[in-house]
Amino acid sequence: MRIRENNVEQSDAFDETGNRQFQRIKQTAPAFILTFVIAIATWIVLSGKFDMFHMTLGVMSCLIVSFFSHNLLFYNTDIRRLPSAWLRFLYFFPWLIYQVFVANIHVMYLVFHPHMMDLIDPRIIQFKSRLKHPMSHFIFANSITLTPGTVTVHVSLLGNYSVHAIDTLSGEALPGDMEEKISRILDE
Amino acid sequence: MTEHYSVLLIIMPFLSGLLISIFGWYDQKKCYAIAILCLFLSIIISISLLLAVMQNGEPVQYRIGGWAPPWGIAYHVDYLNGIVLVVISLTSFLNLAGARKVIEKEFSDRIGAFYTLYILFTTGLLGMVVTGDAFNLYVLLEITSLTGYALIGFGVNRAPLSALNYLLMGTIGASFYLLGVGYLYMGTGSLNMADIAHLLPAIYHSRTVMFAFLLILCGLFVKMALFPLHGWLPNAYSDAPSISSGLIAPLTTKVMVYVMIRMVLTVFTPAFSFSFAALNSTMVWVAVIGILSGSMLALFQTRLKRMITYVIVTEIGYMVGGFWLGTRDGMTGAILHIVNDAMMTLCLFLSITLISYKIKGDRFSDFRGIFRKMPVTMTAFVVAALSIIGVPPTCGFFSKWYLISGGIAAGHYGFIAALLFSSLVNAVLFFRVIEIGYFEPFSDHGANSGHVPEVRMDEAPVSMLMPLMITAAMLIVLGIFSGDIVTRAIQFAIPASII
Amino acid sequence: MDDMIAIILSKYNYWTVITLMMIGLYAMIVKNNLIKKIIGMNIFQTSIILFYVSMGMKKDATIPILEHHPGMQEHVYHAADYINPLPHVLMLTAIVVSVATLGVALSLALKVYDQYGTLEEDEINAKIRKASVKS
Amino acid sequence: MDIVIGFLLVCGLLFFTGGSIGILRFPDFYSRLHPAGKLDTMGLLLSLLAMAVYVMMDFSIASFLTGLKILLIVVIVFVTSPTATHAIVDAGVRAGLKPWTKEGGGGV
Amino acid sequence: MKLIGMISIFWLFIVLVYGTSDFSAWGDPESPCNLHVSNYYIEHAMSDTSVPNIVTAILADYRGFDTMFETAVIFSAGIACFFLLRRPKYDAPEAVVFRHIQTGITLRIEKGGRLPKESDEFERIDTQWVPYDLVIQVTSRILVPFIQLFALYVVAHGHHSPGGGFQGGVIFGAAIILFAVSNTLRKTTHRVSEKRSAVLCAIGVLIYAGTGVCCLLAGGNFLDYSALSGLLGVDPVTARSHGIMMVEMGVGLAVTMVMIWIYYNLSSAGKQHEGL
Amino acid sequence: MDAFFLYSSIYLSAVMVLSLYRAIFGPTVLDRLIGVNAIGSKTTALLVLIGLVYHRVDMFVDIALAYAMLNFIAVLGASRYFQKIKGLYDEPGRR
Amino acid sequence: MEIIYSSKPLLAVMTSVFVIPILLSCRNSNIRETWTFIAGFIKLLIIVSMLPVVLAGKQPAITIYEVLPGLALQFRVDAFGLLFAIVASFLWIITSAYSIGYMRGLKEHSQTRYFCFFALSLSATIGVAFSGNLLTMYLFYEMLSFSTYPLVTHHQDREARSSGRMYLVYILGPSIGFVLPAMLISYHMSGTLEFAVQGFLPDQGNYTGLLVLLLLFIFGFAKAGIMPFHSWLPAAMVAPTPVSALLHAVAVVKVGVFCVARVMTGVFGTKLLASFELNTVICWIASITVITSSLIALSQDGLKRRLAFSTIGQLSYIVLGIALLSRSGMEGGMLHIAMHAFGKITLFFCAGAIFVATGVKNISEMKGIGKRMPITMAAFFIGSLSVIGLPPCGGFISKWLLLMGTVQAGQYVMLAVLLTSSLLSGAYFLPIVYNAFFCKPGNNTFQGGIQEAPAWCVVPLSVTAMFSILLFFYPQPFLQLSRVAVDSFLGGP
Amino acid sequence: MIWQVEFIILFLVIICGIAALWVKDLLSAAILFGAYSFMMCILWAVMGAVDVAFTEASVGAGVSTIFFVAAVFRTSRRTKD
Repeated sequence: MRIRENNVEQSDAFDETGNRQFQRIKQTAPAFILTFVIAIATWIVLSGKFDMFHMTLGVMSCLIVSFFSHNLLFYNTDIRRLPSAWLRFLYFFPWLIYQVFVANIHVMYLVFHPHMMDLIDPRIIQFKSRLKHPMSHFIFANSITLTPGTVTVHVSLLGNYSVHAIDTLSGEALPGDMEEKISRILDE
Repeated sequence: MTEHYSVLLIIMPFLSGLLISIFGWYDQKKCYAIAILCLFLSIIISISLLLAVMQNGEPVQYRIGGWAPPWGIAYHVDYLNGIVLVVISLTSFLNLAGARKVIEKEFSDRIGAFYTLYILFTTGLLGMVVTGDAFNLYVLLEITSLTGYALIGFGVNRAPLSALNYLLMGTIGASFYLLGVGYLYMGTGSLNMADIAHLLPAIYHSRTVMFAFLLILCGLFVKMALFPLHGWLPNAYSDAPSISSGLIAPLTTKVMVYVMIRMVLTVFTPAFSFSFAALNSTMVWVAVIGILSGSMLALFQTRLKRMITYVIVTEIGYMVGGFWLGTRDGMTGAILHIVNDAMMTLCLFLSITLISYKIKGDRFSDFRGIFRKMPVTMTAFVVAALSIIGVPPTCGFFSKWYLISGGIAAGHYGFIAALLFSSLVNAVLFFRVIEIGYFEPFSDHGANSGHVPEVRMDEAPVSMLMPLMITAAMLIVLGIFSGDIVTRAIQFAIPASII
Repeated sequence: MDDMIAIILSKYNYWTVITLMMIGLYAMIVKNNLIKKIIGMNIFQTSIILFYVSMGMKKDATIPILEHHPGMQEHVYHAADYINPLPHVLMLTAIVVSVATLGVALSLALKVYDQYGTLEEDEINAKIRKASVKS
Repeated sequence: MDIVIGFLLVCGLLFFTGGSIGILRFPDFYSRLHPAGKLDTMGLLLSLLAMAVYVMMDFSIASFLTGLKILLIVVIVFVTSPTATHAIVDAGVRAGLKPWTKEGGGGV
Repeated sequence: MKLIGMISIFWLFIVLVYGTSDFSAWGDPESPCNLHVSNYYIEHAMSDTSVPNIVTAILADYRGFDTMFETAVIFSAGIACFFLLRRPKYDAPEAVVFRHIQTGITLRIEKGGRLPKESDEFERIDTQWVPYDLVIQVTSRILVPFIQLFALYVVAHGHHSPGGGFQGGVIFGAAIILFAVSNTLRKTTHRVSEKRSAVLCAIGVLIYAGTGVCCLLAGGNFLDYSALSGLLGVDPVTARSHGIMMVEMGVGLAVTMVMIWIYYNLSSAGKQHEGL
Repeated sequence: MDAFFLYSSIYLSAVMVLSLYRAIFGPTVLDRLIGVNAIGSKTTALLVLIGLVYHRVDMFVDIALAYAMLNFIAVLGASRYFQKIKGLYDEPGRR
Repeated sequence: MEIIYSSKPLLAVMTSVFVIPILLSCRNSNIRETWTFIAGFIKLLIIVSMLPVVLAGKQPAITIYEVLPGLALQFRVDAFGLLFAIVASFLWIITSAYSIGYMRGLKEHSQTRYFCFFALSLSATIGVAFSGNLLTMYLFYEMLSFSTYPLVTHHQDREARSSGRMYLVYILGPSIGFVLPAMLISYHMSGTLEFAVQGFLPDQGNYTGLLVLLLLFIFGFAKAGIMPFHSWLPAAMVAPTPVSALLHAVAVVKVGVFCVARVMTGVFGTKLLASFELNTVICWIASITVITSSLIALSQDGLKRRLAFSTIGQLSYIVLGIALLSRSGMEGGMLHIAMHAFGKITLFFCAGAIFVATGVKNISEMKGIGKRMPITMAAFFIGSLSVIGLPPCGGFISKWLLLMGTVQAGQYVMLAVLLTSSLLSGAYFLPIVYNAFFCKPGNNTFQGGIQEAPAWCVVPLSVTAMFSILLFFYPQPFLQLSRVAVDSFLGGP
Repeated sequence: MIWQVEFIILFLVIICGIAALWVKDLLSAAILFGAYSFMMCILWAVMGAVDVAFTEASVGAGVSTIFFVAAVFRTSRRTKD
């Protein structure tokens, strides 16, 4: 089963010198620890058992997860700025929920309206956002999907959005208020 | 360690299969050594198990996990499966022993995977035979099947398609078996074979038991390719790589026949199977039809491997029919034929492996002058052919002897006629091949001076010839010692209630 | 009439099992497309799983995880309170087997497609016939 | 408290119903995504919230954690659902589905 | 064919329905299958193994042998897929396409050109153009660790709640498959290479079988975990519980890796070059 | 409260029929995908409801959680198909 | 009947098997053939050494191995078997000599294979002769069938192929289809297969069942050439002449007849046959074969074919003689095995010699050949006299006894049949001799000096011719053996 | 056990199964087969077989659908029946 890899071979960590490895550890350590903390918190919620045996298992599991995916959860992220970003996100969240609720009422209204076909006027609108960070793009796109009458169709790397709007009214509001708030979260 | 033999028999190949799959990624050379070593050990273990059974006169029991049988899974080795165990490990070993070069040629980039599949296949078969738990049997059956599909699917031509068909049919069969076990469980609440047999007499009249019986038989028939359900077999076996079909063809169907015997004799007990369900004569007639049509279909084939697959279908008819005759001789014949047929088929497929190592194609016309090219191989082939035809002193004769005498005892002359007919057809079939190999290329001119263009002798390497010759010799040795096999082992495998 | 209803109510589960089984079997026998056959195979296997699970069903019983409180070690468990766990165990195995079979079946189907460029059985057979005529 | 739970659950079911009917009624694939993406998420949110509250009512650590777990489902759904919607709509665009418009008709 | 199929199926249906007539009613607690063996399990599982989840107790202990072979089945499925599909030698692609992630510019490098190192800046993309979908990638990045954690939780808590090695393993595998689906197969194989997955799944099964062999060596029967009590320094019942845990871990590892392995081979038709 | 949960679960499973209609008769594959996604979210709720009816919700929550996660993966995988293969209907000649 | 343990029968059977590896490994043809001779002589010596023992009324026997419970591979030498074995092994040596001449003369291919299978079939023949039970007999019978197949098809051309096919179908078909079930049925009826003096079948039984069983046996041993199953014999004439001599005069056909006779005496027993009058049925079948085959022989032009049909008729004499169940008849039948063997082998040798020397196969082309090959044709004359049954040849004695037997049994129809057939055989043999010596060849083919076949050919045929005459004057060993055998079969003098 | 729910789901399961086989597009068939698995999962949860339901949820909803899609992706979506 000796498989000849046709892929472009990557130079793995093996041929790096010890020093560079140390550098790498230093770079990844905060992400690792943070992932571990989050994982432990989640574990406690999931597990609900606090005896020695299960906690040991939990720590082991969390180590495995952090080992495997510390560079997934925090990718290209400045970790020092994270806590404040989360706080601001918490501030943003109720507003989002409210928007979602409004959006749902709106769609419910459409759904149960006997002359629904007259009310809707679907179209795809496009605009450019000034957001930069992938995370904020992600939050923005998902928020658009959840809020009134709009679904994100595509987000390009440079911030070009195309959005499907169910009627003209909901499309007009974009990018608008929400972009402001999101950019404030991640401090851009 | 001796008391753990029955479980070691399964665990040792299993572990070595896993080890092979790991070694396959690092050092391919070790794979063959491990595989052959573990198969050899399993021969030793299975023989010593059989001897232990013979010495003690009672089954060897083993409790896995230390749980008593109805709660846990128990292993159970008695005369019947002792014999089959030896056959399986021997066949598997002989087939692999000389095949290293073929394997390296055919599976050059996946040798480790091949050996792993091979060993796991054998493990599954051994486990199926040795287990005393109806559901455990299903799991092991699936291991066997899955590895078998893979081994077949890597063949030539339409092998993937055949393997897929086999997979579908095999799944139907296994699922029917599973459903039947479910019915049994519903009726009795147990999965252990002995326990079921103990609980069953109280509910013989129930339709649930009857349907369980029918479903299990149905599933097994699909798996063993009894005639109307044989559709998957010829394609699958003939398209498979010859080394795989050399493993699968001798063993799968025979082990399924064993499972049928085990189910009917041990689980449902003869009392139910032969008098309550009263399927005997129906089953024998089905077998008769199977024998006849298998032989007829074999006549129309123009490829050797395909022809042999139909012969296998016929042989299944022998065993099923002989078993369902319900007489002692018939059952003896069926069980003896499991042993003999495995060896015969192995010998045929081994010689085909050797032939295909040297000659491309397996149409009859490709075999011209093969007697001069590979005399030793063809001698073994002829021995196997004679054995399948049923010529003494090869082993095929003796099982046929018992089968026919079972038929006489049961007064079932249709079965006898079918057996004889198929023997004749087998003679025609094999002599057709032998004729081509022997006569052609023949010279039409100068009949007496007989100048046959000389074909250079070109035998397969000795390492491959050795197992073949051992197998061919086994055919004769088994034949001569079949009396011993019957008196020392098989007759104890059949319950005393059957006359 | 009441008897009929009683019978239906006590057996409808099994009848569904048989219906599903027949659907799967029909697909495996009749359908022309290999992937469809594989789907049929999976339906067939699930129906058997359903059979086992409904077999182990008990009225007024709870799931087979013991209500276990660390304080009371010497609690006696009544079998009637818990659904029969054995069929579940068996069916876990069966599901695993079915997913394994699915994997192998799909890879075989891939190989077939690689060879013939189609998944329809009749087209494949036609191609095989054409190839055998040619040679 | 029961009333609150009941109300939340009924609301959730209502949203679910709306989602299902919306999927049926809307004219094309893109507009169907609106109820599917929003109403189902909302329905799930509300009904799971109701259940979480119900579970947390007789308070113990175990039940509290169970409630949290239910809420964890909500969180996960909140992350995945818009993404799934987005993925589907993206697939639709790439597959070449023309959106239905009032003027041009079109769509499927 | 259709008609014949329909008729025979219908006939079989009638026969099988007739066969159900002797069944005990659905949900009947007094039916034979609910009385004989299973009652023993329900009543003794706790005292025998101290595992409240009876299903886990039966699965890994009473019928642990079944489960070992169940793992073997899934392992052999992985091997079978590899054996059937893997095509290590295929024609090298004409050109290799790279994308500069920040700008989205694609670079096409013909045969023989110098390849940039794959990094945060450059990403190799498939011959068929793969969109860089920001939303999906970020979601998967967020989700994958949690799914993995959940999978491990499921493995670890098989004793007390539904789940166990197999379910956890599948979920863990699914997490990695999610990563592969949202990113590229190539990126995934850099994290979990094929060789690693193959070897690990064999090791997973070996853990299971090895536990059994340990029991054998410790003087008990095969898979009789209580024989390990001396080794672990606990009483036999707890030893059984720990034995079950070990076994579940083995199953989890094996199943995870097999799922990944099968996915690799299926989604790339054995080339493991570009996936779904 | 039990009865309430029971009826809610019955209602929810009835509502599923509507989504199933879209899943079966949806003109395009993506419509089916929407339908199945909707079924998935309802199933998640239904599982927890069943847990409540059984009074063992802590056991069922795990399933629901796993369900929510894996449903996403399935939908993502199915939609991923279209990101690589263009065209709503089958494109010949791809291996 | 005293049974003594002796390993001689086994040795006799195995001698030629042991020699096969030596033959296979020998590259030099002289060494190879020397080994053949040595083996043949050793075998003959072993067999002859049992003669006094058997004549003293003892039976050397050996049980090799019990293959099935109650059924052993077993050898037992009785007078009948020994008679046959002596004839076979003796003639074998001569045939070997002849075949050396023949094969070398024609420069045949694959001579090693030829000698190997030659030896193998000799073993099988002796095995049949010495077998102590039906199973052993069946085993060696089948072994003989398969080992003669390569001999029959030695030429490997299309004709050989088709006749080889025919040979197999006719031999193998009935043996599997008829003998095997018959054997099993009789095993089921009596629980043993060991030949007994008065048969091992139980005395009671219904007529139809026994008749069917008997017919199964008789037609099953198709090597005996009873009429519907005779066609393989003429077809097998494509074989090299030594082989056909062996096939048609000694081994194969005689094995068939021997088996039939064994079945009649050892399985059924004379009493059972007589009590159900089953022998009459056989008599009729045999007599039909006798007459028909003689008539067919008249119309054949190919010399070997004519000989073949003659053989079919002569074989039925033996069956007929034994089926008469009268003392002289049985003696005559048994003796005829030997007498006919010597006569017929001479004839075949002559045919082969003619072919080697001149390449002629048909009788019509043989006019005047006597002048050119006097020794051969003289031997031919002696041989035909023996086969017709005229003095001073061995054939006369056996035929005389046969005629006596019919009178003793009161079967006058059979007497007529025998006489008619003798006349007919005179009619198809004597013209050949007449033509050979007294006619002028049509187109001057055989003018010129004497050109006999090589000495390796001529010497054996003269030896057999001499023996034919010698047996008229000194039939003692065979006559005594047949007397002993008949004594035991009929239960004392 | 909640037989009312179960009754409805059994019905849906059959419909899903038939639909998965009836639909003339393999990708749709794969998706509908996913739906079939969802239904089965509920069914088992309703019947109290939590472990089986869990397994089905993880296998049927996640892995096996992905496998199907991958297989369809590597072959073709076309089907005649």
